[in-house]
Amino acid sequence: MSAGAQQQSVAEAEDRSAVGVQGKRPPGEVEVLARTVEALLFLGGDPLGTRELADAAQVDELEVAAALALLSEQYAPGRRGIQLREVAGGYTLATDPACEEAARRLFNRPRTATLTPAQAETLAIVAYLQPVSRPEITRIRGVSADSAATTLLERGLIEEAGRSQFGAVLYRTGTQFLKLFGLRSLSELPDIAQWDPAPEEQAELRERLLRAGEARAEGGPAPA
Amino acid sequence: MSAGAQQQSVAEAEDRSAVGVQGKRPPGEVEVLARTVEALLFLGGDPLGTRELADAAQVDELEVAAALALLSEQYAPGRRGIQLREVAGGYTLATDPACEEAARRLFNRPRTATLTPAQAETLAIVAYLQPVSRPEITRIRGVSADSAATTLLERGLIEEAGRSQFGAVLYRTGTQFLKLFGLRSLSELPDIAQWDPAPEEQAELRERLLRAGEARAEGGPAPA
Amino acid sequence: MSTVAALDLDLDLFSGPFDLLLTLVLREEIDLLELQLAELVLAYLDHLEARGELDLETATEFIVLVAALLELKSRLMLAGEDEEQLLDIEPAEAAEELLARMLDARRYRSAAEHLRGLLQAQDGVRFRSAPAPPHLLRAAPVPADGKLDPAQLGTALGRLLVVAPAINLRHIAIPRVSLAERLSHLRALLRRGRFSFEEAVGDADRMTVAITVFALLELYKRGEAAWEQSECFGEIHIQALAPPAPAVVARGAGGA
Repeated sequence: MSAGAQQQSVAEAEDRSAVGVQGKRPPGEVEVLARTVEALLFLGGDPLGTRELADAAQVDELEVAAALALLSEQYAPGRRGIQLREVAGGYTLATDPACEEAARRLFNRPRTATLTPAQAETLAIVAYLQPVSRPEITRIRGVSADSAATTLLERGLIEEAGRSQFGAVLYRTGTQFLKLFGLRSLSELPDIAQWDPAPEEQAELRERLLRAGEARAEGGPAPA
Repeated sequence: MSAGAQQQSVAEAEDRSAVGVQGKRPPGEVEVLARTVEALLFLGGDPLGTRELADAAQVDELEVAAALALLSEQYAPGRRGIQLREVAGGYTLATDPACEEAARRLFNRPRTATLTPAQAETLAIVAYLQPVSRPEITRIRGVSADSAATTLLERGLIEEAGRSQFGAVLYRTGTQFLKLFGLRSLSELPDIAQWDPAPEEQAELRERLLRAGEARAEGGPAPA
Repeated sequence: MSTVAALDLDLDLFSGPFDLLLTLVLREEIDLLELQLAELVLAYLDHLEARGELDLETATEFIVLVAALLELKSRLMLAGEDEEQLLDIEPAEAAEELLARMLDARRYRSAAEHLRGLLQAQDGVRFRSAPAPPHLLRAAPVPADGKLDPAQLGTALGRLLVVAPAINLRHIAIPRVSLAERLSHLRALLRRGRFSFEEAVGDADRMTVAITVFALLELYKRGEAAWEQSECFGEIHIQALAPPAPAVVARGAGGA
């Protein structure tokens, strides 16, 4: 086989997977279906069987098989960063193991240990009032703290401490809390007085926080 | 140009994006890096910036840019079921809208709930004025924005950004907003002044607000 | 011409078109403090009823204008040194403010339409939401000790202690009592233990008594309090369903 003929056959093989770009002929049905199957496999985390794919694309399983054959060529090992895999129960897209080192570095990159405003407020309430329930945190903040609390739980900064008599989950600071703030014990939490807008107030902290929160929820005057 | 020659040029064009399959020459560095970047984009849920990609792949940002250029060719619209999109200051993979019908059948749910007028207005105010508080949003809209803001928060379109001096929670838009609205950055939002009424219309409005009173001052009946 | 401008009003204080009212208020020929905005809203609702259709554009404009009046009114009721200054707004100035308000509302309504269009254009674009394989998610590295500053917690709590300035209600004839105020009153009593309804209201006026009953129902609904009444018109005893969690006072230097 001459070099020219070889290149021509390569061109033919390539042409099947690159239809529609050059605009020389409309993409065939298999190519269009392959794109749909590709999109479905991309979205679905779990493997999809030919039956499911056929139902979603409203074609028969034979057509899906042809589309999958085309895709498995496009996703042949070593060609892309993603591979088409046939696993128990169907097909799925997964990353090429050769790229996994980089993926590990991506997921385990050192994250800056900062708190969002909502997280800082939620954590401060838990630290100073523990144990404290989620509804109480919401009442003090005037807005829900659900997603902030979830993140703090995941990061080990707060943990559950049983339930209140009304069934609400109680929180206290978690194992990572003292470590991250460089404290030896909770008694080393700074005295709130220096940030207190009304240090002369005699009422206890919890009472005052709840009162301020309820005033906010009522809606103070709009800022001019 | 003969049919053969034309096909050959196609083969050459294709060859750039399909290196490594024929095994005729080892894949170049850009091609290898493009695979890694593709895998990272496939795994990472949020859009990834060139800096993050470069750190994970342990190359410099210029190399990542070259790999992304190659990928954007491979993922040119209409070519595959997946597209490479530049949103929220980074890159991400998403499905081609042409595959939406099938995706809807498979997952049995619409892609995203649309926005109600109240939610869209609240989102617009946050997008343009961020950081902005709930009372301020209410002031502009004339009606409460509480439930709209809560829904937008739950959907991750807006997020908390500290508190105003009056203690009201401030909001800003998040990555999810840019991602879902297909924006690269907030600067892609058109200038708010573009929706100002024409000067004549403004003059008419101003006139309206004082006219009736003037009429009364003259002692005549107010024009209807 | 907008129908809001021509809306004919017949209020206690004023009869004539809405725009005239607006102007008279701006020119301080009608005291905003004496104008019942609720009456104004009811008149508008009657007007809508009579027309049998809702013109969204006009309705929005009406709401924005009434809200602006409401805010002007509440600013008049605000106590403070700048009260004089607020009352001194020139009619032309106030008209400019109302105009600015209407323009703002229009801008953001148009921007909202634009955003809805953007979202519509993204219809069918789906992102992958499958989690990354666990073997790639090695346990996240534990950040080094002492990375976060405890002062961050103090400032956060300090901000939460800020109480928004209260609105002075002395201009309003009817004494007002809010549900939230009654709720915190009852909660404070609950923390001390069992108490009677009589103790909770003292010799307050009927409005306060009614709102207190409402607050009690709310606490019952939330599972915070229960009550009992042994006979008709008898004493009502209220108690917490659970003792409130022990309070922790602010830690003083050296740890309290």
